Amino acid sequence: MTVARDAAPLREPGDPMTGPDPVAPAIWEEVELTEEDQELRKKLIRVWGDGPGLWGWIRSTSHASIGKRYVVTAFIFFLLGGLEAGMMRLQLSRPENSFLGPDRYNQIFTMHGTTMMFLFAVPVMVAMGLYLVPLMVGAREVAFSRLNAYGYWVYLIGGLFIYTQFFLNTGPDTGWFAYVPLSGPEFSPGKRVDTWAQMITFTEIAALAGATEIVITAFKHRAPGMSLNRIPLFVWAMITTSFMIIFAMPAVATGSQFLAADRLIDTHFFNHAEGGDALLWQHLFWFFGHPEVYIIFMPALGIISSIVPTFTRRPIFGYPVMVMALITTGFMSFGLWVHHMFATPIPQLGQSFFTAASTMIAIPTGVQIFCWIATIWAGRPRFATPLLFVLGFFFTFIIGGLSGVMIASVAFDQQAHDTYFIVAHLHYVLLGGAVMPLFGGFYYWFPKFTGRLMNERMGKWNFWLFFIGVNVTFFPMHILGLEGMTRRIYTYLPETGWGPLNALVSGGAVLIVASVALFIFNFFRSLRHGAVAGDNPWGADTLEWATASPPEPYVFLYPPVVQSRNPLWTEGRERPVFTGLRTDIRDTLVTTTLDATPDYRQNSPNPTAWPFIAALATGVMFISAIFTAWGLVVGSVLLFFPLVKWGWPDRHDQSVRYSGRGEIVEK
Amino acid sequence: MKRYKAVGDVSELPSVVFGKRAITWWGTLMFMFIEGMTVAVCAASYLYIRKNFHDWPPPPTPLPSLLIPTIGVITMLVSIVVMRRVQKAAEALDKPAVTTGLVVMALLGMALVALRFFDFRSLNTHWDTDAYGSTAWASVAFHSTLLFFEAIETTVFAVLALVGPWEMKHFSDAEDNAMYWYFMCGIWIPVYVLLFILPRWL
Amino acid sequence: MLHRSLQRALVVATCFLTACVAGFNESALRPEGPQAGRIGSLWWFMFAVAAAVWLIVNAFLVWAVRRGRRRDLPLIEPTGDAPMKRSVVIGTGITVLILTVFLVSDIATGHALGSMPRKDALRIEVKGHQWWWEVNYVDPTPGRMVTTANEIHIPVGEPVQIIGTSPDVIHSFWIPNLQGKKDLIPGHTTSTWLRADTAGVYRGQCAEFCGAQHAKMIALVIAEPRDKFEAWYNSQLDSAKAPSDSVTTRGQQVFLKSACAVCHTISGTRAGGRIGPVLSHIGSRTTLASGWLRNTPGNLGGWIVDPQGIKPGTKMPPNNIDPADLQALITYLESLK
Amino acid sequence: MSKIRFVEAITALAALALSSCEREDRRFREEPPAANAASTATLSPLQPGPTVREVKTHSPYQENAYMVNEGKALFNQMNCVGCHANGGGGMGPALMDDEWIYGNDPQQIFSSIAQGRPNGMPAWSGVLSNDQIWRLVGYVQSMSGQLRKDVAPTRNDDMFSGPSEQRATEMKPKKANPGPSH
Repeated sequence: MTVARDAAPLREPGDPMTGPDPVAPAIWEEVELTEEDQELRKKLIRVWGDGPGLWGWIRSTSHASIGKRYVVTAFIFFLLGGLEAGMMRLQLSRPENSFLGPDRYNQIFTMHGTTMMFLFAVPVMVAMGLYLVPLMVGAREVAFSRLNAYGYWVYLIGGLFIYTQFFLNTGPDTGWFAYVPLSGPEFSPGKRVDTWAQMITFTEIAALAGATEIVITAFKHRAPGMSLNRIPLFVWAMITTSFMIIFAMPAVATGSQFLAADRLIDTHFFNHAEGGDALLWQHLFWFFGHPEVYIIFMPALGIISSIVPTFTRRPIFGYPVMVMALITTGFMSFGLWVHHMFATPIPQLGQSFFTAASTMIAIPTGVQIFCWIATIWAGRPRFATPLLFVLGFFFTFIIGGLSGVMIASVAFDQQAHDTYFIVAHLHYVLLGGAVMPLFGGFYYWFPKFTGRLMNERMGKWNFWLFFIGVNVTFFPMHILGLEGMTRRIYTYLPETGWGPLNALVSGGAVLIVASVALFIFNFFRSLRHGAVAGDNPWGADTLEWATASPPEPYVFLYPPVVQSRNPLWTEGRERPVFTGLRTDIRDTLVTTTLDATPDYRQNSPNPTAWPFIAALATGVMFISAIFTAWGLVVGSVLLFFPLVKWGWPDRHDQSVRYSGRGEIVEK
Repeated sequence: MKRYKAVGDVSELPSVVFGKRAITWWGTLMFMFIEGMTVAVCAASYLYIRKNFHDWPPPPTPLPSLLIPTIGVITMLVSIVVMRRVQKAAEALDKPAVTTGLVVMALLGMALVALRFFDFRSLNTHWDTDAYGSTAWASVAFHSTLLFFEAIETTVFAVLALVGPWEMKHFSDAEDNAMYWYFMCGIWIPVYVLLFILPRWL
Repeated sequence: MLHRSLQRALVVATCFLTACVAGFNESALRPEGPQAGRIGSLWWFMFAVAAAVWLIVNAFLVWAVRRGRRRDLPLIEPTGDAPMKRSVVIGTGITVLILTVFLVSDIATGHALGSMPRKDALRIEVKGHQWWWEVNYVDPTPGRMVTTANEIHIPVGEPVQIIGTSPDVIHSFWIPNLQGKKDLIPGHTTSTWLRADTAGVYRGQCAEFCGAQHAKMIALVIAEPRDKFEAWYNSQLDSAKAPSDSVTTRGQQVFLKSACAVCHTISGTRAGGRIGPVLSHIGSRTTLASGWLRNTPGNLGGWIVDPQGIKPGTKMPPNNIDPADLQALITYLESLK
Repeated sequence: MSKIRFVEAITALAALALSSCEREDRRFREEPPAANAASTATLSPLQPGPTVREVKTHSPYQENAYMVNEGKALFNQMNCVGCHANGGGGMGPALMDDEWIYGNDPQQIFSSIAQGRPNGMPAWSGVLSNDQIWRLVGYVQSMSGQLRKDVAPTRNDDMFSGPSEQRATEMKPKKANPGPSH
């Protein structure tokens, strides 16, 4: 565990920070393993390691492997979604352009929205959570590791499915919101919308699986001593997000099944002539759709709350208020969905209620912003790339937040709704509010993921290109929207006067492309040539930095004990741990929900291919179901065996057996 | 260099616990939230559609029949009593009682699945008749997936108890299975009231 | 008034930014009616406050960052509380205050927008089709109902009620200079009010994605003085002009014999199709293809022959008409003033 | 052996993929196919002289879901419903059963629509383009379940009049039997 420490960018020669720190003298030091520790390490690697080769890769249920795969897959979808955005910008760069026809354009903008929301933003946040939450709470593994693997495979199959269909000209073309009746049976013949509806089912299952694991890992697998008021804010953000996923996603999953049924077996959920209602779809979709935005945004807040203390050298200011703000936002986000429907006939009183809720949700976010500024004010900021992205977040996200407060107004929204003003708003919120912190988080945790640091110089270029690109691309869209440019149009007349600004917008998009390209280059280069990071290159305070970079398969040699909110800053020269977990099986420690006192030992299951096979069966079931209802029956039968095998006791592991006479036999 | 300092030992902790100490209990709870939301969304859609009709059920659809669904509900209530005994037996680590109980529950589960097919018929409408039929069928259908899943899971547990390598943790799992069974039955009762009884007054 | 002049300056600035070609009146920032006016004021108010908030918050951020560059601060210390707590509480208080002011001004604006309805106002039913607007002027006397398409004439200075319906998918009716948008939803009837205070042609696009040609679904509102409006209205009540010479007679025959009459209506003739827009007075309209083309003989000919080239996916099929017939047909249609 | 299997599997997959391309294609601006279709149609194999071997002609849109759906829209817009109801028949013959008076071959259906038939079926060739008639042919085929399920249309947002074309069971056509039976 020797480390080239000079490479750590925070510790330039001559910097006062390299000197002894009176409060945390041992912040840069790593743990020296004794002979005994080395023995244990070897044993645990054998027990916790993924098997070798492709088969081992498929069987793996390790949260770190799955988490990394998840992040990379989501990032590939981000690139595809970006490619689609680029094609749209090319088409719109001048009036009456003929680069794309309406049919192609509509598929592309639908795929862009669908990809970014369902295949990138939510999965990437869940993936970050799945990788980091166990590390941050001091656990060796997520609560249900096989479910974790299953969730990833289902997500991958769903994503591959919709993209295969897209390349076969069967990409959905009715928008990521798929409003009926346009997406209904009469106006969308063929299988395009069915593909979309079923992709929803895939990604919902994956997100729900991820959310369940994150909640239970954070509730039950915390390190001893990590009582509720010591949980890192990122973990709080992921807990809140996961609960939002659990309560929001069923609405759209059910809605998309209604849509599929309308299209396949002649049900009438949305057929007004038989008593159905087009607005029912909008309610179901936005009851999910608005929390969805916060599902993407809240983990980003958690990332910021991780980066700010590390780079300002101060514990976050107002921790209890920050936690309350997250939880309040989570609750409130379920009371705003109707603000997407202000142009539909909704009773006046209802409108006022939803306006009030949509306006007031800005308060908890405002409080968090003030607390971060206070932390920065008290601290000593270091302008490494992660912090730059966070500062960029402030400048851009606040614009998006403020335009959000504006469009919470019913009156103003009736002008702005479904125009480029909204496009500007949502990209400011999602790119400024979620993607910038995500990039920051990526630079921040890259050393933990890979053991090497990303290049700082390129990181700064990456940031500035992105920052300028986002503003040049999206700020003019506010004006375009107010000047009457509606969303989702594939072309426009020169007389509208929208040409010059659209050209500028497309130019800005080029900067974003350059920035992302640079990021990819930096990623691959740093993977091989980056400076070796060591356990804790940034001198951060949370438990993930107490593991090796990248973490060993067993993650923590011993369950760590937490004595403060910033364990690595207060531990001194001795890292307190618990001993006594078994070394021959995948033993994990479960603690009580409130105080995190050790409660029992849970055996984490061994790697297995059954989740993968179950995911394949799930894929067969859902994909064939869009061609025939019998697909559901056949799929369920196919699914039965892998599911039973998945949960059936492992014959290699009979260490804890019941004798049959009311007593336990432990080997 | 730092070093590890052992401040406690966990080797004496149990490896199987019951109730909300267990992570499977929490897993079951999360699934209950998810499935509960799904059924709630179906019920909400049913009520939302109500405003588009003068009469409920819309003529000429007759009122839903009560006989079979009511038998189903009574069977569920009985099954809850049986399941309660399974749960107690599991907590007492009484393997023979758990086995018998699970076998009875598996049979009850299959009976409920069979009755469920007649529940659909008792709606006296079809999914493609009108939006009333669609939402009513959807509510029953989504709950049926819970019922099928739970019946199959209980059967698999019964088989495991009869032939499989029964481990300690399965007592805890059987207890969580009981909890999910209560939920599955408990959430059916409002659906039953909504679909089969309320149309008489709505 | 400072507020007004600032507003003017901003309008000029935005016009400059959009390189105002001045082709169309289509902007929420240049209101020509009371509703758009109220919303415009609300917007400028919120914009000003938001800009101030953005500047102040980021000024604090910059200050906080600069303070941290001081090297005399200890490396790691527990975050001190006292001064920051006060700032955060004050900041939160100001946030709540601003949001409440926004909320109140929104409700006030909403109230003002809702206070316009008048019983005897002109009522116009707008039906969104894929991808054109059917416009029916509702009149208690059946003989005085007027049906037209895509171009809505209204009298200046009078409130008009727009009743929105849709026979196919959801569309949204929006004339930015006059009023916010309202969705047209199958199975629902929606209503909105607008009033134009200046004569002029106001353009708006369908604002809810409605399929392949969502981009080419444009409505024009033509606001004109009462007398001009009356004249237009009465001319629309007349049957279509009968052909007056041999060319237009031939054009009419072509129309009636070919596929045109299956989908389009020309009053006073056998042509009674209800699938496409009514053409009884097509010559008096300024645009074709739901506002995408200027109404010129050349465009009309192109549209008849190759609608799928101009608006791929539109319901109108291509028509294989020989050149002389086509010429006659164009002349006939353009004569229907 | 396994190599051949592999090739077969790939070919099958490719065919599936291509069929989905065809199904989803939206050729808004295509030249009407088989422009002279009507004139070469054979009404029935029962003709003087040697028996004509039945050759199934290809309906250009029978694998294109969009065009078949457009045919359905035309079927309603042109008021075909007035006589044929929603396929159940009324003044005109039923279209969703297995009886084909003038033949079930796409070419024959085309002729029936284009040229009209005795006892009330008007000729549509002057009113509809060949392209539009072919769309109608595709739709008429779907009513008796002759098209693939993923191509046939589903219900409209209208009063429901029975299972949609996608759920129609395939009717094996009886031998064509021209005559004034109706």
